[in-house]
Formats: sequence, structure tokens, C-alpha cells
Amino acid sequence: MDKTVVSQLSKEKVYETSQLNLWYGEKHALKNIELDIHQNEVTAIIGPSGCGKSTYLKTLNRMVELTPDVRTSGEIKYRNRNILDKSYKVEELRTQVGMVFQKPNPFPKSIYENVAYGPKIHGIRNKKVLDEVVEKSLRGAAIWDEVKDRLHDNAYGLSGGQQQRLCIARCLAIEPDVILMDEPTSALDPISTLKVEELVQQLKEHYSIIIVTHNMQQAARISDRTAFFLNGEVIEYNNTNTIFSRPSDQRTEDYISGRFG
Amino acid sequence: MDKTVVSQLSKEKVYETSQLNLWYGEKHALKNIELDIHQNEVTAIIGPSGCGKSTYLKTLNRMVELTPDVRTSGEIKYRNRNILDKSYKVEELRTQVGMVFQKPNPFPKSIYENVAYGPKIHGIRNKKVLDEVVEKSLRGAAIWDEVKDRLHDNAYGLSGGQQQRLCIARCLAIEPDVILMDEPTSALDPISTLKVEELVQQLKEHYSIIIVTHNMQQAARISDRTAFFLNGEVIEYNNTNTIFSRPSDQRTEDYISGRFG
Amino acid sequence: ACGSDSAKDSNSSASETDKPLQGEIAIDGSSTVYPIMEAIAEEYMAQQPDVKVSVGFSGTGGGFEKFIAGETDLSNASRPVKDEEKTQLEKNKIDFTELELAYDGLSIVVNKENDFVDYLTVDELKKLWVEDGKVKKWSDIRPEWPKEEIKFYSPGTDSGTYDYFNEVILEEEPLVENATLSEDDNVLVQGLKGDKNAIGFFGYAYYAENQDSLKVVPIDNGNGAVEPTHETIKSGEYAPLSRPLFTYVANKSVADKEQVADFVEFMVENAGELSEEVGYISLDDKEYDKDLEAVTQLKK
Amino acid sequence: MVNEEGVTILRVQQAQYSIREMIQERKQKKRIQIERFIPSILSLTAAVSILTTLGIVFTLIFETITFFKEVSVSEFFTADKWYPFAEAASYGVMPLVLGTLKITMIAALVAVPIGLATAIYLSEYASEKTRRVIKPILEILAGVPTIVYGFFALTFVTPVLRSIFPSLEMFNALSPGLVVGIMITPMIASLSEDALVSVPRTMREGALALGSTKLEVTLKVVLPAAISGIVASIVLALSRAIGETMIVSVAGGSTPSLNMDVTTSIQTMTAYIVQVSTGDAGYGTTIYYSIYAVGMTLFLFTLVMNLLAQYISRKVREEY
Amino acid sequence: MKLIDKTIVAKKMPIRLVRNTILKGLFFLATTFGLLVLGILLYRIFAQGIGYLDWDFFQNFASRRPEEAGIKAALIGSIWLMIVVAPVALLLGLGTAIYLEEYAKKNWFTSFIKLNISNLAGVPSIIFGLLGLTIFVRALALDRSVLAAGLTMSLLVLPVIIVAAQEAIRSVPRELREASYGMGATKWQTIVRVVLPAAIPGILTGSILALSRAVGETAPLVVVGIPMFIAFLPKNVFDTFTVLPMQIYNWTSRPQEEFQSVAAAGILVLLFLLIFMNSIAVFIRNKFQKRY
Ligand SMILES: Nc1ncnc2c1ncn2[C@@H]1O[C@H](COP(=O)(O)OP(=O)(O)OP(=O)(O)O)[C@@H](O)[C@H]1O
Ligand SMILES: Nc1ncnc2c1ncn2[C@@H]1O[C@H](COP(=O)(O)OP(=O)(O)OP(=O)(O)O)[C@@H](O)[C@H]1O
Ligand SMILES: [Mg+2]
Ligand SMILES: [Mg+2]
Ligand SMILES: O=P([O-])([O-])[O-]
Repeated sequence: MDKTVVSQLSKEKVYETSQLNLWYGEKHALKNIELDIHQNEVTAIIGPSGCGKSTYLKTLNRMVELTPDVRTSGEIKYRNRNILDKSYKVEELRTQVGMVFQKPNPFPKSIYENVAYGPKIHGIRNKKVLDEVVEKSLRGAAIWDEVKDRLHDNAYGLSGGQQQRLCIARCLAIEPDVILMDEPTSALDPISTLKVEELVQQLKEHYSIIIVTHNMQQAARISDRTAFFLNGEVIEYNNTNTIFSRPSDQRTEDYISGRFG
Repeated sequence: MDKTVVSQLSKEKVYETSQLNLWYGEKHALKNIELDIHQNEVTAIIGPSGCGKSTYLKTLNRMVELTPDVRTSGEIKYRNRNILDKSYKVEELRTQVGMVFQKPNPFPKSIYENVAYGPKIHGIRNKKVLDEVVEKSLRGAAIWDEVKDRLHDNAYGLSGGQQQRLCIARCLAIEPDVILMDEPTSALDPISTLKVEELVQQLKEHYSIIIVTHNMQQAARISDRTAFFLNGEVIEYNNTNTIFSRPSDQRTEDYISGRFG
Repeated sequence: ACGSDSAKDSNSSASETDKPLQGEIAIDGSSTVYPIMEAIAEEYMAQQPDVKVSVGFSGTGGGFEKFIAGETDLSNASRPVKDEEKTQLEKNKIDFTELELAYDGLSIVVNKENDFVDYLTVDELKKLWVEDGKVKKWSDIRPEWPKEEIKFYSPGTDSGTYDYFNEVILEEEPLVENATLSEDDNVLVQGLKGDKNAIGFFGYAYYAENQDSLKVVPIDNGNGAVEPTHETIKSGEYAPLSRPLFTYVANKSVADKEQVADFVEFMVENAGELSEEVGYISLDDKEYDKDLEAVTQLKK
Repeated sequence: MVNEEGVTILRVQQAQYSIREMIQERKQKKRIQIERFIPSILSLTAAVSILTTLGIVFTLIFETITFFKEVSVSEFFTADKWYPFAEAASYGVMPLVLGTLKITMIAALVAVPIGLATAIYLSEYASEKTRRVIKPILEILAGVPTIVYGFFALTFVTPVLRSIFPSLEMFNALSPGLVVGIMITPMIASLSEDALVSVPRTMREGALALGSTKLEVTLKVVLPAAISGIVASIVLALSRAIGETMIVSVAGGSTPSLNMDVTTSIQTMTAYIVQVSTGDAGYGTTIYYSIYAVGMTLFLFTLVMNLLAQYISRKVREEY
Repeated sequence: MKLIDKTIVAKKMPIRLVRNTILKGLFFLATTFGLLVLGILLYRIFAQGIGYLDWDFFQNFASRRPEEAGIKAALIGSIWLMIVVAPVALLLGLGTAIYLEEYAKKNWFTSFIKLNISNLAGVPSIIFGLLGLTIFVRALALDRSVLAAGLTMSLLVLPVIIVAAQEAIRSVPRELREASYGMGATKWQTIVRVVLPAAIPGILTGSILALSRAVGETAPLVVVGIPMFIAFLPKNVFDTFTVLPMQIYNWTSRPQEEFQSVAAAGILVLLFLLIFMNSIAVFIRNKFQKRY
């Protein structure tokens, strides 16, 4: 499917961010962010180190609150409700919005237990359902064949790439609406990266995906829209094609042309 | 300088590996490795996850011994002495052969103390010499300007990219002969990566560098020779140009053509 | 009141025949008296397995503390109750009866290698043990004895044994300052065994058990030197260093709890024999009869 | 395509049921929010420790006040004799404090180096197997009842020491001090080892790769990184040395004295408390109250020491 | 420009290596020292006590006759004590540790609790004895029961457990918590399902040390006034009882030489109990031990 076409469909908005500011203590990490995320698309966030990519991502499921001394202002609407509102239950939000981290972080449990974790905490106890969910999620994360014979081994026995796909499977198991990914392939080898990228492309059929990456070609390859962050600001946000072919801001162009990798 | 020319100079050999085998317990991780490393060159090691890249690198400074149950056979000659010989002092070897790790691992000390650590343990106490070494190494690692005003702050206050360059500086401070790098940029953003890559290019004037990377373009950009590992074996080892333009083994070609990023 | 009296009578006679008693008896107090009470409890429970007797080890003072708080039925003591304690007991309305159980003979002991000390008079004893600001040598006591410094071993200042020694020998004057004190008599035995110039004192049982490795010193109280032996202590000939051991019974417990009454009777009847068995010296039979009478009084 | 198959299955099963819906469904009949009460429940358990301290202060303070009605505070802290049982009683706590200090010092001299060395050996040098065998054995050493150690000191250590130093008295500070040291060594070893092991492996690798010997890695990188845990373990162990009762009662004698001699009989604060609480002192006498005053002193003593240790630990801590 | 003088480096190398070897030897010696002492201690006790260690010894109550004296009441009593101490101390300790590490805000009150705990850890056991006597035995009128002694001992070992549990909880990587929160798990679910399982080895280490201590302590129970002679077993936690160290303490102070051997046999039993406890804990620890 042509990317331009996709974005022109002007799909429903999942997230609407307006006037978002965020401080870590004194440090003003996000400045007046305005950004809408569309359903069933892959949105990439790029920018140099420390520009606030991870911070923004973690704000979308309010994980950023785990850091002490964080203050926010402004609004992030998820499906038309402001999630920054204190009355919004974070657990509910995070059940809708899954997250995959930069460093694979499986639990020190068996592979099976890792994937079943999410359904279990949400009260699903039926063994048969769990078995199916585990299989389905592992298949969905393209790792089923590699682990099907050792579902009850410890997850730490897997290689880094496998661990990361396991983490994706774990996230799929609760069938979220949105998946946030923070540099999910930066710790992986090319073949694993390839697998994950393909996965992302497939997943967008059912999910909306926001991916932080420091790899511009990755962004170009897999995303429908791209946001370029710099110093806590959104410099440019547009169709990926547009961003990479005719960026409207000089800084975007500078950043992209210094590209490699 | 043209890479083909460089390699044809047939520089002095730093490492000569012959018939190297390595087992982690039962797992045969390196199989009959034959590989020579040349002076003042950048040698890249590529290959899919789990193929033994890190293992080989860690064998070159015998860090692999830290894993319990490791057995080796064969020979690695460093400057004509077999380092796998039990009588070879690892401390001596590692003074000659520096290493930079995938994840930045500064000590929980000040920036200054991090860099001065190596010289200090090797018996250099003169404050003035240390100051100079610290400055030179930090400049060498292209981080001096960013930290010169806070040399006595804790290194954990730095960003990931800065920490990695600090670790390179720490390694430079003992003025090694060879520098081993295990995916040194995989945790870094593009700008930091660029800096590190440039650095590597500069460093080879004085050092011989062996770099493990999962980023083939990086290998193509910065290395003089490339070795392709698969399943614990060296499939192909040649000038980087040759490897990437006319690989002689089908598997190499398959791996490279599946490339991206 | 009349009815309950008859009930008690029938019970106490029954205890020696068929009907088993029940309930608890709490005993605490002196560690010196403990072995006797343990033996009595052991024998008693062989007869009345459903009565739960517990015997504590808190020291005479600690025992009285619990007795005053009304936590125990019997309180063992290696000295008579003190005035402060009496006041407290009165305040808490606890009436009690003092029963003598046995004698303990304090033994003066020196190292086995000591061949010159043949006997000591009471005055010499006092001269030895009282602090006078000087370093003491054997020759200070009798000139013919060696000019070597004496090492003193004494039970802890808070023990009944020390208290008694303090009273009858030191007459409340301070003990030599460089004396080595320990709460545990076995510990003193170790000290005396190891130290050539040592002298010390402790309960007779501890000497009796270590006769082979220690030398006991006969005491002259004006009637010639007497060595502490079973007979000399029982007859009172070994003076003034034998002391009585007591237990105090709460009158209310005897009156209200049949198992306590029964136990106390049993105790008085068997104390003589059992205290001998654990290394103490029994009283004259007449003394036990007197005790028995007192107990019977209480039950009424 | 790697995932073709996966995706089809995904679709097929999606048709059957949806976890997302099941989760939503379960949200509706959400059980009562016990979650909300958990912090309060937990804070109650945390309050137990404060109540304990209050209980201790409460227990000690009344009897201590009674004591100070009979003995002046200045006598308690300045008189140079602790002689409560004599006719002319003297209540100067310093000799008892000094006895405690002697024991603690000797114990520290034994336990800190040996404990730390053991921790280092286990965490840095020993193989995983050795570690797994030795650590539990050492923990047994920590659990040996102190009364057993007491007789060990008296009947083994003292005679051995006396055969080396004939001038040593039967009861002295040296022997129980050494044995208290042995008793707390496993504590330092075990807890410090935990602190050392938790220093990330990458840090050791970084140092080793620079050509450090294991010793240098340990002393210059690992130890500093673990220092706050180590200080904590030492403080805990020394507090136990200060509070140790049975060993000192058995092998230390019971002669409070105000000198620095470790070869003669001593008495510590704890030994005094045990002496009186198992002894003969009448309830309600000055002696009886004195154990609470000594207890209070002991309590304050450990308090000050802990505050000091907290301060030191904060000063030397390295963040990572 | 070379600043590092390689000749110095080379010259220093041998001495550094020697230093390393020497200290390694010293560290090893230090480790053996502990084991050696344990060896001597065990040998002496074994030699003395093994003769009395027969089936009767476990079957009999205390007695004035050394041949008949047994450990039954004390052994069962010690087990009863543990039955009270283990759950109470563990629950309170874990609760407090979780509160401090996961819930408490950083304010003066929290730091006061922390300070208070580390101070409590240093309070001598004998003072806990005074506390137990005043609060549990007297004020709460629990008498000299298993419960009173157990609660006293729980408070005594509580700080050790708290500190160990805190340390263990703190060392669980942040990434694991984040992963759990990221799935919509609540804080409590995260604690119960992710943090605690990962922290178990550390918690156990601390708890073993703490429980061993509770089992081996004499002084506080002496002060609380636990009786010595008991020829019956407690039926519930309100009954009175005695424990191994008290029984041993009593035997060691008997005049008869034979009782020293009986005491040694008692010590053996106590040590076996400790070893048994430790091996259970070591087993669990090894089973759960994960390296991240
Ligand atoms: N816990 C924190 N406390 C204070 N400052 C923080 C904290 N976390 C991040 N920051 C700062 O906020 C800014 C944005 O950080 P963020 O992690 O979002 O960057 P990023 O774009 O994800 O970088 P990278 O590519 O290196 O991951 C940085 O300057 C960082 O130093
Ligand atoms: N400590 C170990 N014990 C057992 N097997 C190991 C150990 N470390 C590595 N291996 C195995 O040895 C093989 C080579 O591992 P190595 O880390 O060298 O791979 P790599 O090429 O560096 O992979 P990556 O790109 O993921 O870092 C892998 O199959 C791995 O599972
Ligand atoms: Mg980031
Ligand atoms: Mg690797
Ligand atoms: O325990 P005593 O009171 O007899 O010393």
C-alpha cells in the first residue's frame, strides 16, 4: 500500500496532544508539543539524543510519572479523554496502550509465564484461553517456532533478539489498541531487526504504533508519519515521505542529511 | 586513502588466530577460527546474533575466561606470543589491548577518576601527568568540550552517548596497542554514533581496531577488512570492499543482501 | 465454706490414690534452688501428669519481682525476703509463707597445687577478702606462706551466695577490688583450676563435683578447723558458712488451687531426699514437719 | 514471508474471541478496590517499628527517672566506680561503658578484616560452587547460640591464650572480645558479600579490560561501589558486639574497671543487666532501677553509633 | 605524543601480580579461618555430646539425672517459637520494606522510619527482653507464653529482616517494574508478581540470619522470664514453654560434670536445627536465584 495514500485517508485520531509541557525538576524536557497520532498507522519519532523522544513516548502511557519530580501541563487526549487528568486510571490506560522498551526486559520467569503475565493480571485464569493467547502472541511476534519446545524454560536463556520479540509477544497478549516502542531494535542484530520491522508493518493492521528510533532509514522504511524532535520541541511532523524528501524546516534537513546507518 | 590500497600494503600482523575452538560448557561457540588482524587497520566483524562475534572479541583479551566453564583449543598469537598460553599474564595483555563495551559502563566515580583509573593502577601517580593524560584522552574521544567544566562530577550524570565516549577515553588513557569494540554505538543516537565512527577512523592512525557491529553499513563505512561469522565459523574474511561488492560465499551474499539500516 | 472444705479434703486424699489433678503451677526464682525444685517437679509430674508445673530461673530477686506481680505461685530464694520486697508484697496484698528446703554449704576452695593453706580462721578469711587498698600476698596472712599475689574468685555480687558471704564473713565491708567475679559457679571452678594462686568460694555442690581437681579449705570458727562435708554441714558443725535455702508460697494459691496445695505437700515430704540427690544437704526432719504443719494450716 | 502464517492465525483466532474484550468485561465487574487500602495497611506495619522504639523508650524511661531520683546524673556519668552492691554504693557507669568498648574494639579488629576478606574472597575470587557451599556454613556460625560461644571462649580460647601470654587472667576482655569477633564475622561476611555481588558485572569487566588485577578491581572499583552496604553491615555487626551478653558474662568476669587493660576481668553494660536480672537484687531497690538506667545508656549508645554510621555511609556512597 | 611511560607500566606489573596473589591468599585464609573455628567448635561439642545423643534424649523431658535428661520440651518449644516468629517477623518485615521502598514518599517521616529501623537493628537483645516483659508479659497479660516470647523475638529480628528485604527489593531492576506497569498492572500486582519473586533470594538470606538469631538467643528470654523446667508441651500459643538455648544455659551451669555433656548434646540438637533451617532456605534460594 502506498504510504501517501494511507496518510491521506486521514484516519481516526488516537491521540491528540496539545500544548504539552513537561519538566524533570528544573529541566524543561518537552515544550509545547502539538502532535496527533492516527489509527492503524506507524508513527515514527526521530531526533538526536536527549531531545525528548523517550520522554514523549512515556508520557503517552504516563510511565513518565514513575520518575520523581515530574510535572506536566497541557493535554493529551487518548480516544477523546485527557489522560493527564488525575482521574484517569493509569492501569486502564496502559491496558490499552502497550509498550516495548529499548532493552529487552523479560521477567525472570518462564517464556510462557512472561506472555501470560498480562492476561493473568487482568483476571484471565482459564488455562485453555491462556494457552491459546500465549501461542497466538508468540506467533504474532514471530518467535513461536523458536521457543515452542521450551515454553517453560527461563526467558533469560534466550538471545537478545529473541528476548525482544518475547517482549513484543508479551505486549500483544493483552491485545492493546496502541503499541509504543522505544528504539526496539537498537539492541538487536540485523536479522532480528528485520523480523521486528516486518512485524511492525503487520501489526499496524490491528494496532496503532508509535516508534522511537535513532535509525532514520528505519523510520523511512516502516512509518507512515514521522515527527522530528529537537531540544524538546516538535520541529516538523508530516507524512514520512514528505519529511524525508522535502522537509520544510532547515533543521530537519540538516539532521536528515547528516544521516547514515 | 583507498581501502584496497591500504590492505594491499600487507601491514604487520597484530593477531594471528589459528584453529581456535571455544566451548561454553557443551556449547561449541567458536569453530576452527582462522583470522589475522593487521596493524593500524579497522577490522569489522559482522554476522547474525549469536554467531560468536562477541565471544571471539572477548577471546582476544581473554575476557571470555570470566565466564565459568569455558574451554578453548588452538592458538591466538598476539605480537607473536600465544595468548591462550596459561603463562601469558592477562593483565599484561589487557594493558596492550583495550576494550569498549556495548553498554557504557563507567565507574561510579568522577569523570576525571574514570579516565585516570587506568594510568593510576599502572603506577602513574604524578598529578601533572595524570591531568594531561585525562585531557588528552577526553579530547581523543571527542568529549572534552562537553565535560571539561565538570570533570569532578559523577560520570553517571552524563547521557548514554557521553558515557560511551567517556569509556572510550578511559580506554585510550592507557595508550593501548589494540582496541576492541563490541557494538560500541548500538546504544547511541545517530549524532553520537557519527562522532564515534569518526573517532574510530582517526584512532586507527595509532591503534589497531577490531569492531563488532550489527550494522553492515557501519562496517562498510569504517572498516578496512571485514570478517563474516556464522554459527561460530568464519565464513568469509576479506577486504571490506570485496566482501560488500563481490562476496565469494553465497551465505555472505545472502546475509548482506538482506541488509538495511 | 463448710462444703468446700470437705471437697478439698476428699481431693487431697484422692491425689495419692486415683483421681488425677489438673491445672498449672508457676514457680520461679533462685537459680541456686532451681535444681531442687526441678527434681521435685519432675517427681511430682510423674505422679500427676496433668498438672503443668513450670520452674523458672530468674534469680532470687527476679523471682520475687514476679511473685510480687502475682505471676507465680511459688518463689524460690537463696536468702530471706528483703524488707523492700515485703513492703511491695503487702502493697499488692500477697500473703505468703516461708518454707525452708535445704542447706547449702559455702566452700572455700584453692588450687590443687596449693600445698601450704591447711586451714583458715574466720578472721583470716575476712582479712583475705576485705579490700584494704593494698595488693594482697599470701605472706600477708601468715608470714610463712609464699610472697605471691593472691587471685580472688567470687560469685557475682548479685548472687545469694555472695550476699551470704558478705554478711557473715565480710560483715558488709567491701570485697577486694581485684577479685574476679562471675555469675556462674562453673565458670569459677574453671578459674580456680587454672590459677595456682587462686582462692575462691561457691556452693558445696560445685566443690563436691570437682573434688579431684580442687582443694577445699577447712574453716576454724573458734572450735578447730572443720572441713565442709555432708555431715558437718547438716549438723551445723561447719559454721558459719552454711546457709538455708527457701521457697515462698503464696497463701492464696494454696487455698484456691488444689494442685498447688497438693504440690506443696508433696514438696515438703520429698525435699530432703531430693535435695541430697542434686548435691545439697537436707534439713533435720523436724524442720520439714514444721513446714508441713504450716502448709496444712494454709489449706484450712 | 516469516510472518505470513502468524498473521493468518491471528485473524482466525480474533474471530473466536478477543482478549481485549475479555479484559474490558472483567473491568466491569471489577472487584473492590483493595489496592487503595494497601498503602495504609503497609504503613501500619511500618509503624510497628516506631511503636517498638517508643515501647523501648517508654519501658526504660520511667524506671530510669526513678533511678535518677536516688542517684545523681552527675554521679552516674562522672564517678569512676561501678560498685552498686557495696554498703557505700557507687554508680559511675564509665567502667561498664569502657568494658563494652573494649569488647567492641577487639571484636571489630577481628571481624572487620576477616569478615570483609571473606566477603571479598567469596564474591570476587571463589567459584560459584564454593560460594554456595561456604556461605550457608558461615551463616550457621552466625546462628550458634551465644552461650555456646561463651563456653568456647572460657574453656578453649582463654587457655590457649594463656599458654601464649601467661600473664593473662582467667577472666579477661581479650578472649570474649575475640570470640564476639568470631561470632559477628559471618554477619559482616554475608551481608557485605551481598553488597559486593550486587555491583554490576559490567563494572568489573570495564576495570579488568584496562589490565587491572582482580585485587585492583576489587579495591578500587567494586568495594567503593558497594561501600554503603558494607558500612551498614559493619554497623549492624558492631551493634551486636555492643549488645552481646552471654559470651561476656561467661568469659569476661564481672568486675567493672576503669582502665585500658584487656588482660583483666571486666564487666559490660549488658552483662550487668543480666547479672541483676538473674540475680538477687530486690525488686524496687536502687540496684533494680539501675539496670534500666544502664539499659537507657546502652540504647543511647547504639543510637549515637548508628547516627554516626548513617552519616559516614551517606558521605562515602557512590551513586550508580 | 606518548604520556604513559610503558617501561614504568612493565616494571610495575610483577609487583601488582604478586600483590594480587598474596592478597588472594590472605582472603582465602580469612575465609578458612571462619570455617576452622566452626570446625573446632563442632569437634569439641561433638566429642562431648555425641554420647548422650540417642532417641531417649529426644523423648525425655528435663531431669535432674543426666542420663534421663532430655530435650523434648525445649526442642518443641523452639519450634513453637519459630512458628510464631517466622510469620510475624516476615509479614511485618516485608510489609515495612515494601512500604518504604515502593510506597513511602521521600519526606522526613520516611527518613525517620528508616533511621529508626537501622537504630533498632543495633539495640541490644537484652533491651528487647525488658520491652517484652513490660509490654507483652505484663501490659497485654500474655504471661510467659509462646506468644509473648514470640512477639518479643519478632520485634528483635524485625529490623534485620526489613533491612535485608529493602536491599533485595531495591536491587530488582527498574526495567522489570516498568515492563509490568507498561502492561497495565497495578502497583500491588507488580510488587506481588514481579518484584517479590525477584527479591526472594535476598529476602531469604536476611530471614535465615534473623531466624537463626531468634532460635539461638538466650538473654531476652531470661529477662522475659521463660521458665526452665517444663515437662509438658504447649498446646497453643498461650501456653508456657521453654527453648533450647535456655535449657542448654541451665545445663551448663549445673555442678555435675555429666550435665556438661548433656548440654553439648543439646547444642548439637540446636545446631542440627539451624543447619536444617539453613538448608531449606539455601534450597529455596538456589531454586529462585536468577541473574539479570
Ligand atoms: N529522570 C530524569 N531527570 C532529569 N532529566 C532527565 C530525566 N530523564 C531524562 N532527562 C532529560 O530529559 C531530556 C530528554 O530525555 P529523553 O530520555 O526523552 O531523550 P531521548 O530523546 O529519548 O534520548 P535518547 O535517544 O538518548 O534516548 C534529556 O536532556 C535528559 O537529560
Ligand atoms: N555464558 C554463556 N554460556 C553459554 N552459552 C553462551 C554464553 N555466552 C554466549 N553463549 C552462546 O554462544 C554463542 C555465541 O554468543 P555471542 O555472544 O558471542 O554472540 P554474538 O555474535 O555476539 O551475538 P549478539 O549479536 O547477539 O551479541 C551464542 O549461541 C550464545 O547463546
Ligand atoms: Mg530515549
Ligand atoms: Mg554480542
Ligand atoms: O539465683 P540466686 O539468687 O540463688 O543467686
